[in-house]
Amino acid sequence: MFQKILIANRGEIALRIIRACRELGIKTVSVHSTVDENSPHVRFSDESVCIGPPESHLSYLQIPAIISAAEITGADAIHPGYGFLSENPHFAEICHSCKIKFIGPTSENIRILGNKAKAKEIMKAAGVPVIPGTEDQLDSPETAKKMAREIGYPVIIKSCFGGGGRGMRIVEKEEKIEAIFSSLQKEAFNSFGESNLYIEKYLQKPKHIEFQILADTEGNIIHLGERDCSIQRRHQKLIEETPAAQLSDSLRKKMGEAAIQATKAANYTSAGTVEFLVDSKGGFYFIEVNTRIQVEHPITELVTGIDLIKEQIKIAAGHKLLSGKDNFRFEGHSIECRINAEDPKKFIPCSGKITALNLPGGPGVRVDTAIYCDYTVLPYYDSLIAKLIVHGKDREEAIRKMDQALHEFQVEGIKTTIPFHRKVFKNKNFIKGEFHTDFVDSFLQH
Amino acid sequence: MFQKILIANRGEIALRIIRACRELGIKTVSVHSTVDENSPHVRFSDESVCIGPPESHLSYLQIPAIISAAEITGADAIHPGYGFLSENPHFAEICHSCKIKFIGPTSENIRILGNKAKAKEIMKAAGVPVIPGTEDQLDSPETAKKMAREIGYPVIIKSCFGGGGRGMRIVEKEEKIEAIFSSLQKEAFNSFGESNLYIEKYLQKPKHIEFQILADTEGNIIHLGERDCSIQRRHQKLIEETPAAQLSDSLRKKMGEAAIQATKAANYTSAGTVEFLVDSKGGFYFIEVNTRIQVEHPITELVTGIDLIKEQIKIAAGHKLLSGKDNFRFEGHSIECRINAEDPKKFIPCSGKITALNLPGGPGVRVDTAIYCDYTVLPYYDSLIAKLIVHGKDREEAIRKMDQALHEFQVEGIKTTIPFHRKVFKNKNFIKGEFHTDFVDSFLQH
Amino acid sequence: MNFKEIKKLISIFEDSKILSELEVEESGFKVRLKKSAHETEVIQTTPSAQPSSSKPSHTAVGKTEEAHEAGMEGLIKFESPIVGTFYHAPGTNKKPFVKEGEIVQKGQILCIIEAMKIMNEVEVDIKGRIIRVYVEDGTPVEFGQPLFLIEPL
Amino acid sequence: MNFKEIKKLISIFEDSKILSELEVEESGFKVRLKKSAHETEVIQTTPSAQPSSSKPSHTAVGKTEEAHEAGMEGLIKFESPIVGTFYHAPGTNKKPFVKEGEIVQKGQILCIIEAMKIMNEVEVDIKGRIIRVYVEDGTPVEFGQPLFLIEPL
Repeated sequence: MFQKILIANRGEIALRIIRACRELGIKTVSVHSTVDENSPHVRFSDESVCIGPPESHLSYLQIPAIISAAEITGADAIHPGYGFLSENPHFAEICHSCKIKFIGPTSENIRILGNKAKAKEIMKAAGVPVIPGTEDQLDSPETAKKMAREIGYPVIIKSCFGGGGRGMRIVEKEEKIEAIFSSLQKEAFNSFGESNLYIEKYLQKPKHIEFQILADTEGNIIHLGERDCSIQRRHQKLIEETPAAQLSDSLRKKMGEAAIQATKAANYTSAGTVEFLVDSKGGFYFIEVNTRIQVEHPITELVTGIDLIKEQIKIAAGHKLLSGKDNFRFEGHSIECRINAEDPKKFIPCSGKITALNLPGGPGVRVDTAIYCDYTVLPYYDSLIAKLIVHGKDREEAIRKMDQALHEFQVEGIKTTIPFHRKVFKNKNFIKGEFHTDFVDSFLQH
Repeated sequence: MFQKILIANRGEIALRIIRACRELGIKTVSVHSTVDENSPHVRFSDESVCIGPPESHLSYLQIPAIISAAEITGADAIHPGYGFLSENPHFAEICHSCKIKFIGPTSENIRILGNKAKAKEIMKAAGVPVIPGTEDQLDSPETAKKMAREIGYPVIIKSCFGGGGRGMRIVEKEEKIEAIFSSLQKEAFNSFGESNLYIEKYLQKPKHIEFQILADTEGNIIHLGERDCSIQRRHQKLIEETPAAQLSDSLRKKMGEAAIQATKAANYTSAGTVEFLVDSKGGFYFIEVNTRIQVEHPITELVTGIDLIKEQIKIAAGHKLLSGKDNFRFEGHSIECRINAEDPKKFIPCSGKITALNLPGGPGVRVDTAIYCDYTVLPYYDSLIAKLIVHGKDREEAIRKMDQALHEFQVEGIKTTIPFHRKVFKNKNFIKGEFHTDFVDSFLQH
Repeated sequence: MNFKEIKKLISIFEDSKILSELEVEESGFKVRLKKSAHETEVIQTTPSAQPSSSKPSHTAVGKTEEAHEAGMEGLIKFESPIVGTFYHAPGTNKKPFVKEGEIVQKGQILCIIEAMKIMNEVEVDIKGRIIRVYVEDGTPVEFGQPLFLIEPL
Repeated sequence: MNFKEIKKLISIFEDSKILSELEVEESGFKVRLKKSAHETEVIQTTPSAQPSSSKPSHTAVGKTEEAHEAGMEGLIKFESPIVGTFYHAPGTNKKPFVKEGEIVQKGQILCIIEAMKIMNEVEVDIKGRIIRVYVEDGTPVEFGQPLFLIEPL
């Protein structure tokens, strides 16, 4: 097992990883920018290294600074968390060449699965259903038009290197292809340094369902059930739950098998997520593999009883997955709300000092956060300030628990998305489990 | 099911009951003294009634004010929590005569089991092992001496109406009986209005182990496993865990059966606790039945998956116990630390304003509390400000989780028992599970 | 004196309504704090004179509290001594115990509060004029809830 | 009182709506803070005023920060621009790049910081005298850690 892990992240996920390391008896090194000097991830780690100024690209994204920090502290592994460098194949490669274990998949895994078109190709070859669309990159708006005619409108054009809702656009009519194509190309180049695009059928009213995968280096693969992430705004997930509300057992079984098939086809190791869209007729289509721990991993932990971060670390250390007492089960229902420091109507990030705070608690309530009263939410980083996760006997109990926990969750001094969540948990369609990826857009209009 | 429950309590347990009611779809009425006007239990209940000035005996112990509050708000049941009126048979009786359901056992149950000598008599008759001692009240120091000679020193002399460590004294030698007898008689009269005493064999190095019982009105009784409450100071529990660290499965089984036997013998309904002392030779002796929900109930909840407060409410409403989906299991290990606003060395209660607060969180960590940053701990009430509860796969993981959670739990402005707990969780004997009720005394001396 | 202590000193100084300057000197160590003229003025305005001599003591059953709202100087709020249901008259269709404008004597019954089926007569402990009745007949009242506004005479 | 504490003190002073002056003196060390009448000019700064024209801009590789400790007026702290291991000399048994008391020219190499097996030469961006070397040869340094105290010339 590792002696000392450097955590190349901040906020709640850094704290989450510190907690897992502590339980495993592993020392922790946190890294921080100058403004994060007094943050919880710094306070609660065994050592800490300042790696740069506030701006992410000069600190948390600064590969040499992070590798150096690992070297001067003698860390033998790096956990990247999510975001920042977690899906950067170059970083994984450098870690490897510096003989520091990158806790995640291989750089090859990240590189191939990070290319959406390439990933789709692999899955198609492995017999995993994919959304009809181009296998190759689009070379021109003309090819896009030709493909769109074959597939049928609406279609969606995406950047090969996009993700998290960025670098994609829905096209309803042929006459709009030209303009969207070129603007998307520019946007993709500016955001990801690559302008490659591809096209797909756009599914209407789909559910976004992902499967949590664990794969060890010995080739053992299991899935720990699905997560319904359909409650999203501009492709940013806001609420996740497991099990999915309206998914038949037979479809769940088929999709779980496809997820394992996908993992095998990609020769993947570590914790990962296979994402699907499910249409109203029970058709399901592979979208992508997320090669990192997900923000929403806690709901799977509560339902299965598995600590995913610990499992991820153990797999990286060469352990067989779920060795020892780590049996899993599927028990009850779990839901997560992402509490963002954002205006609850327009979702504009908002920074500032938290002047009053009441965190919810009690049975079946878990809060993953690195905020406290008097903490200042900084404008440099992600707006996620807390994850509120509940676990109940069934979906109804989980919803009531979340409703109460949201009621108790009080933050003053900054705007948060709590009022948005409170409304969702009183919405009839949500309560009935009748929702698709368009839920938030139509919900916000009313 | 009840429409509206009045909660005759304050602090974390009042909030705990509100949470359970919310999940059951029951409206809540809180009661509060003038100084508790802005407390969480008031903020998070549906209605609230001010029942008196700060002093408990003029507010939270004021039966007419509480009954009146239930009447003017139309509450059809009262949950007494723990402490205050929870074990007052007179209060349970008045509730009954006012046609308000008292959520707990019958007043008869409380009255009989509240009399320690009487309870022992019943248990002895039912074949539940009891500690050798008097069956009747002691009439004089002479009888005490005679009994002590029969039983063998050391003995313990207790008030029939004492509890929670008050009204009891260990006697090592015959020549001390006289003085202790009369001082205890006075003390008992001043504290409980009754001076009746009884005598028992004093067990050396015993473990204090209690069983959680649920009994419905149809005569169904189950136990939900034991809790080891041996870590106590002056008979005040500080740390509790389940399962007990060094209890053989065969002894556990025998004790569980005895607990059910005891419950049956007392004709008991509702949630309750049967307490035993276990000596080093595996002998176990009934001490008492606690006729209320216990402070330490959450550890049983985490291990069994049962919401004890909800179960208690449902039983009071006449439901069959564990109806519906409420199956239970015994999974993992759970520990609770009572965080008191007390000096961690001398355990002197300390009131004041909390100027900074960081609550622990993450997987397997539960915090039951009604404090927040800027909350003022009042001198009028119990010093318990939070319960920190963890759940791990096994005892080792639970200990590591608690160690980390205590590390994260930061309170400024007042003294708390957190430093005491942090030391206990680094103590070798505690970690090995080798401790008895004398642990804290000898631990504090070093 | 360490940094924390200086911080505390500042907060004590800020909170003080009386101090305008503060200086601490101790074996070569010195702290001096001064408030701005404007701020000191604001603080000095608050203790505007109010006749504290008119404060009544608590009644046997009822509780009176000085009224602090604007235009209510010198008036007394008579608060409910118990939780229950407020009755303004001894029975339905009966005349109320007191009306607004009426002068009441010390020991006179102002209302009944029913608690646990018992009718509790509530007496006033001062002589005064009833300025306002806050609560309607038959409404529930909590402990300390204002029932009457009284001008002491 | 160290630099961090002075910074905190200033921020407390700035945030306070009440304080107009603050003075801390400790064994020959003194901080005096005063708010201007208009409140636009925030701090009237520490004892002997210092020519702000002498403040250097950031170097290409290094970063300099005005020293605020007592007796360090006008001095500059040269901070580490990167995380890594500090080397005071180009190799073992070699002469150090600079010694205390030495005058350095703009662009001169002060030290090497090794990061990811790469030796990064760190240049100074001002002319000045090395007053102090804070870090020992071969020790790890983090971003922003003071390496040298320099008197600008």
